[in-house]
Amino acid sequence: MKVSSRSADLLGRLGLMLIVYLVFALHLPSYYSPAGVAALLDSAVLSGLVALGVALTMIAGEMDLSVGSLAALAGILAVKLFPIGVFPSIIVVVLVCAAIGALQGWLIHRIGINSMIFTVGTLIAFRGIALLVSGEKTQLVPLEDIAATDILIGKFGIFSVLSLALFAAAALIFAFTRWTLWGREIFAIGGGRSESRAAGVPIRRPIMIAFALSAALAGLAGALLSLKAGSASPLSYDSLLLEAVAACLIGGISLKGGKGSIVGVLIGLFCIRFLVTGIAALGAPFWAQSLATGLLLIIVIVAEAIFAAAAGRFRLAMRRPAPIIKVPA
Amino acid sequence: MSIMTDVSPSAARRRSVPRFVWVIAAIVALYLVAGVITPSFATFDNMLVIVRAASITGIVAIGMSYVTISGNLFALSAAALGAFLAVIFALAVGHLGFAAGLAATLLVAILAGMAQGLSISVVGNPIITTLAFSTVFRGLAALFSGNSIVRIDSDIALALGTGRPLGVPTQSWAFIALALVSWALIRRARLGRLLVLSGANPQTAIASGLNVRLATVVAFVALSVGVAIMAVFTVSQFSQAKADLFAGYDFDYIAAVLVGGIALRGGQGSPLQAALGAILIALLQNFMLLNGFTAGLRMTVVGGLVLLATGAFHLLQRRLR
Amino acid sequence: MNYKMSLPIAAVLLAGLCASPALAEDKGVIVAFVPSSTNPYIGQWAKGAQAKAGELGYTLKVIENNFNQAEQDSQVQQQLASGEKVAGYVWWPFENAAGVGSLRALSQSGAPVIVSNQYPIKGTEAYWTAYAGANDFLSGKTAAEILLDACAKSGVKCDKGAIIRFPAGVSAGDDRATGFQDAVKGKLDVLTVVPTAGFLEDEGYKVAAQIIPANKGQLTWLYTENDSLAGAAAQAARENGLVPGKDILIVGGTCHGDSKHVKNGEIAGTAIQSGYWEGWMAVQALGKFNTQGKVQDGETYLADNPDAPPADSDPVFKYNFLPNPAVGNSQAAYDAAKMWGKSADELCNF
Amino acid sequence: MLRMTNISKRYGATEVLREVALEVRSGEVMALMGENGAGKSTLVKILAGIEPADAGTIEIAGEPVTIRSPRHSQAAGVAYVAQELSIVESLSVAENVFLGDTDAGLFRSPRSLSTKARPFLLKVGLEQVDPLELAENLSVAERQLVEIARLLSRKARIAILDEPTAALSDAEILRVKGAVRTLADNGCAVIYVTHRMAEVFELSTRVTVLRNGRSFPSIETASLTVDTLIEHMLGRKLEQMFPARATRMGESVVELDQCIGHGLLAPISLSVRRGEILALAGQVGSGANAVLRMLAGVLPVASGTMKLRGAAFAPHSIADSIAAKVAYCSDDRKRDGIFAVRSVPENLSAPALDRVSRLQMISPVMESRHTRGIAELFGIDLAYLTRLAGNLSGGNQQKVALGKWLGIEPDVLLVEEPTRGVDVGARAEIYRHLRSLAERGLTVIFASSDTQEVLGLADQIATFYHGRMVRVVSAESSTPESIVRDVIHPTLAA
Repeated sequence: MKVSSRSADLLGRLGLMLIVYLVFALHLPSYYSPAGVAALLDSAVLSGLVALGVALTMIAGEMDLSVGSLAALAGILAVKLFPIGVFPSIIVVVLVCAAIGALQGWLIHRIGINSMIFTVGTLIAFRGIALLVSGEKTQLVPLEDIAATDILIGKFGIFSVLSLALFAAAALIFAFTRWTLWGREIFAIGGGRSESRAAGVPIRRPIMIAFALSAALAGLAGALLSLKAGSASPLSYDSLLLEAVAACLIGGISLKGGKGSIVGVLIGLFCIRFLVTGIAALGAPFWAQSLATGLLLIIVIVAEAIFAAAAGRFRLAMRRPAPIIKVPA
Repeated sequence: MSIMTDVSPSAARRRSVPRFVWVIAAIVALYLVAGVITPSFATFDNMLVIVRAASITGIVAIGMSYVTISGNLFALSAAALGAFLAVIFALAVGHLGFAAGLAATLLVAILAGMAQGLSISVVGNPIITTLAFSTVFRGLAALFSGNSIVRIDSDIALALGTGRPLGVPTQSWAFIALALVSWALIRRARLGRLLVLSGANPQTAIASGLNVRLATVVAFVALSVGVAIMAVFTVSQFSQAKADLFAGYDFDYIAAVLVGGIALRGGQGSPLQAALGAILIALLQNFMLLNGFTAGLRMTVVGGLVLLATGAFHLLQRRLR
Repeated sequence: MNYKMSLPIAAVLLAGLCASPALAEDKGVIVAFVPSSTNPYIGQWAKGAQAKAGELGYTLKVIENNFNQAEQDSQVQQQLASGEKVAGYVWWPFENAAGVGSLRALSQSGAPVIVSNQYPIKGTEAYWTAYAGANDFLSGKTAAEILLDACAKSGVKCDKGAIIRFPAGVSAGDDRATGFQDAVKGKLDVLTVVPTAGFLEDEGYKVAAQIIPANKGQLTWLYTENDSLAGAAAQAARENGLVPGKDILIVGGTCHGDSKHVKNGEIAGTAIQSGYWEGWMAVQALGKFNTQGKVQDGETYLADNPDAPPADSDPVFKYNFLPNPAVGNSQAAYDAAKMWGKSADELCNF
Repeated sequence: MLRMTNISKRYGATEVLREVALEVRSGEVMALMGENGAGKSTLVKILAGIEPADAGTIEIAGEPVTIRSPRHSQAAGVAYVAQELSIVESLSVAENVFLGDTDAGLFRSPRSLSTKARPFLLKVGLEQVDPLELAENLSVAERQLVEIARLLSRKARIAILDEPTAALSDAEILRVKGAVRTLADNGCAVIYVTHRMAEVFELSTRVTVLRNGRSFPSIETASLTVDTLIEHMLGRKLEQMFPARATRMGESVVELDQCIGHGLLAPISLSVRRGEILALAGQVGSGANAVLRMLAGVLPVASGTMKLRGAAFAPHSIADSIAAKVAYCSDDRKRDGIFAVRSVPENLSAPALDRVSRLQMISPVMESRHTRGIAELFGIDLAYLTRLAGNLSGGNQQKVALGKWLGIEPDVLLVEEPTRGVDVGARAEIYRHLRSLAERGLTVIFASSDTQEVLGLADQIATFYHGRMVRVVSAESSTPESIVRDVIHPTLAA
């Protein structure tokens, strides 16, 4: 019965996404042409990959704010490593980022510090390191070698290599969180830290895994996008966090941890992409995009909080045992 | 189970080394070291320069400290709100004159603070909520400014923005005065006490009949007023406002609060610490600037300092618990 | 979240959409990709482009990305996918180098592509029709000339000085600094190049207020990459007991800020760099190409005629640069200064 | 199977366990008995790896083991059902059954987990529950049974059940008993902590009694009667720590008429007079606390009416009850009793900020007078006034948590477990102060599971068992045995 109510929740979100889609599809032919859909999918890759990682840390009851800076750093590293080849470079960068994330998770667990506080520090520091590593200059793939990166813009119907990477990552994360012990542990510690500990869940492992995956995905996003563009700027991706977080929240990842699904993240992601892309494509000024994104997010989280509070009261009322009027012996 | 949190007397005594002493010690140490390395650093003039550099960030950091002390971590909307309020101030001064402009700005600031405070008391996650609000404020700033520079022509504003009574810039006077007033308010005002207690333990506060929701709203109104003061000073100094003002400043404010050692679990610390944190960072920035550190290195060092300070203060606190 | 919630959200969205204007078509649509009109210079650019497009009978659609190259790339794809027939594209990348892929995609659509504001990267010539916009090297060079001129005139000894530049990693800042340094090589001594954290007064002040007292007695000149920063630097200098224009010469070189510092002589002089005309000329170049059908090799600086804008019948070159007419630092000079029929006041104080 | 020797543990200045020994054989059910605060929970938490022991050794199957975390404990073959639930609400029932179980394999699908979980759910009588259901939709009793299912799913050599039946109904208790028997029959050593006599006699083979943090050699259950067991638990302590009873009482102040709220199964009617101290005696889950919470405005009154000073009283929040001069002190001092990181004076003035401030500013003079007044009334050492509340001993923290309410000059003081985690000396002081306040006209209602305290402090005693009020008796006519009988085994009451 609860399974169906969970899917009802997802259906509601899907409905919201479709409404946003339809509203813009009425005005924009590119919303239903194959090339347009492909472009929409491509536009979701960057924030989508990052949102998957942010979702994991949020599910674990933590929060990784450093993803934007890390993606920028990853982009710089990927372009610097370009001479070893496109895919080796991506793999090395993702591994390095995963290691950084694991270390971050380990420290957060070891010190026992609030991860939002800790990652504010790393958010500043990673950006600084990106500037340092790049010598404060945009890093370029040599123009004569740029053809090597064409492999990243290959197309298969409405899918490109990049959007396939997004969906592959989403599928893997989905499988990981649903069907593996380690993935379920992330849900467990987010839903009840002390309960999980008492039940024997090793808290450190899921925290490290969540942060390692979050960093790896941010690294993958930064590396892919930078190599595709053939250049990386140390200042890029600073508004990434907002969109990733918005995708998670609209997709139903709970701010309190333990709840949410990867399918929801994808729904939230496209909801926000349809909105942002649509408003920009209509030629509306920036403030319209900004206001629409912010208001949508505020409405969603406030409504969700109110709804959750009401549901909690309802459950409490239901749980109250029926009074048995009987004078005890 | 029974809960005993007795602490050995020696620990209780160590507890009495307040955190701001550590920050002051760090400021003095850095000042001395930097003075030895860079002779031009340890001059009275440069000290004034550092306080001036700390002022604008510090004014907002003081407001941010209210948020932290009330148990709401911090806000990511201060910079965007600053741009919005700057535009509002410039528009209102242009149409209504300085006094009315100031009043209108404060009014909008208070409303913005209330909206955020109420939302946060419902949602419960201040960081995400203010992240969403920041895009709204930035959008409103662009909308109201019509994407152009809003200029003002007000002698009072100019005097406020560029005056130097007794050789010290008005911004620094305001910074110092605000730090002291905020400190007094936190210590002595009833609302200040409400804020502290709500941050120290919201459950106990509710059980004691205190209005924790009000505390959150008050904290965000205080932050918004700090932001308004910053916006008014900045607009006055340069006689203009733009929608892209203060972009990227949020982390400066937060860094000041963190480096000042205000406990993030709330209920401890004072606005003075945020002020000291702002001065420490300004000192460090000044030293690095004068020694030609690159921007990347400067940012890395500040990030490292934030990590070091939060980690160290956190461990210090945990050991004492 | 539940179904009920979706309804009000949808209502809000619909209301927003209904307000958006329907696009009228006549000579065709020009699509311009720009970072964000939150920046007033870009706002001016859009106004100028809009004006010229209207005059030529085009409809202009401006797509903003909020300083996010990845976003701009996806907007380009989206635009291309719409299958819309356009009269041409105007391309102002946020990250010049990173945008090359999108530029190439635009060029493959067959419509003419005019690059504006960001000097194109060498080797990408095949991807764009013409460049029409400012020249940041020129801007730095003009600033250097104004400064050297002021040094000669004022009799102030000019040797050591500092450059306050745009944030680290911003390419326009690199170009202006290079242009300036090339022009003063052997004539002036650059003590330090300090990047700010932003483009506006408050950031300029923050840096200048620390640099000036630290190098007191040494600094004889300051180059800040625009007049916003220069005005703030002048303020900082005055607060440190230096009289700008006498004890220290400050030059910004692009009139983008508060003109009072130029008018009262605090800034050694400026040059009109007009966002309005830059947008205007980008659209004009596109219009020229559409009527003339060809581009001439080489580069040209459009004539800085004070009274009339360049004619639509002029040929379009591969590189068309916006002139940067210098303006003297007095009220009279400022009042007299005009470019293409608009006064300096109109063009610089937006 | 299990041998724990010389286990000691202290929290700060308070010794909770002192050289405790416990021995359990395979296939037996060892009942662990003792009054609240005797140290039972601490002992089993040490074994489960949730709390570290200060000293002592643990041997399992003859081999010494080190247990520092729940993981160690699990690895050693110990499974634990906690008094506080360890069910993660956002996971499914099946996942909760296998939570923390690494033997179930790295890969798991909801389907396979649910198939695997079903037999265990069946054993605890949860056959009607869908294993894929989220745990948040389960009742408290069902969650408790899921925990027991988890315990069954582990191939444990030693099983600990810490008051597993506190929140369960009789039918559910039957299932738990069945599950415990299965465990023991399969050769598991079971440690069963409970307050319910019936379960002890039905299930256990032996009983180990803890008293004031010390253990006594185990006794064969067969050789015990209810009376002798109660005697063992209470010991022969005749402490002169209680003040004299009320000399005079006024009119009725608080009246409950057929009130029912969450946690109560039958309506409650009570009347308490001015200057009276009423004890609500009962174990965890007995419903005694529910009465206090209804009066404090924390728990809504589902039906029935309450009266305060003769007028209808229906508080909706704590602020309402404070305004009506009713003060409430919960049993979780750390959570909502004190501001650990703030100073003692700030704690003491928290509920009465109006009384220490003028024109919205707090007056240090008034605050100092206020706090000194309370300190004197409640015997708080003036030297502590400069300390942080969190740095005080448990006893002094409790004095602060209680004493702060004097600032609002309450008519009624509601206290849950007034001396939980408080050492003996401070206890006597707290009793004395409560009594002297009652003499001045304060009405005190406290809930307690400590028989001595109930008997020594109260004028009237209302006993609670399993969501129902058993009876109201005067303290003078009661004995420890009669009270214990009422709260843990009312059917045997004479």
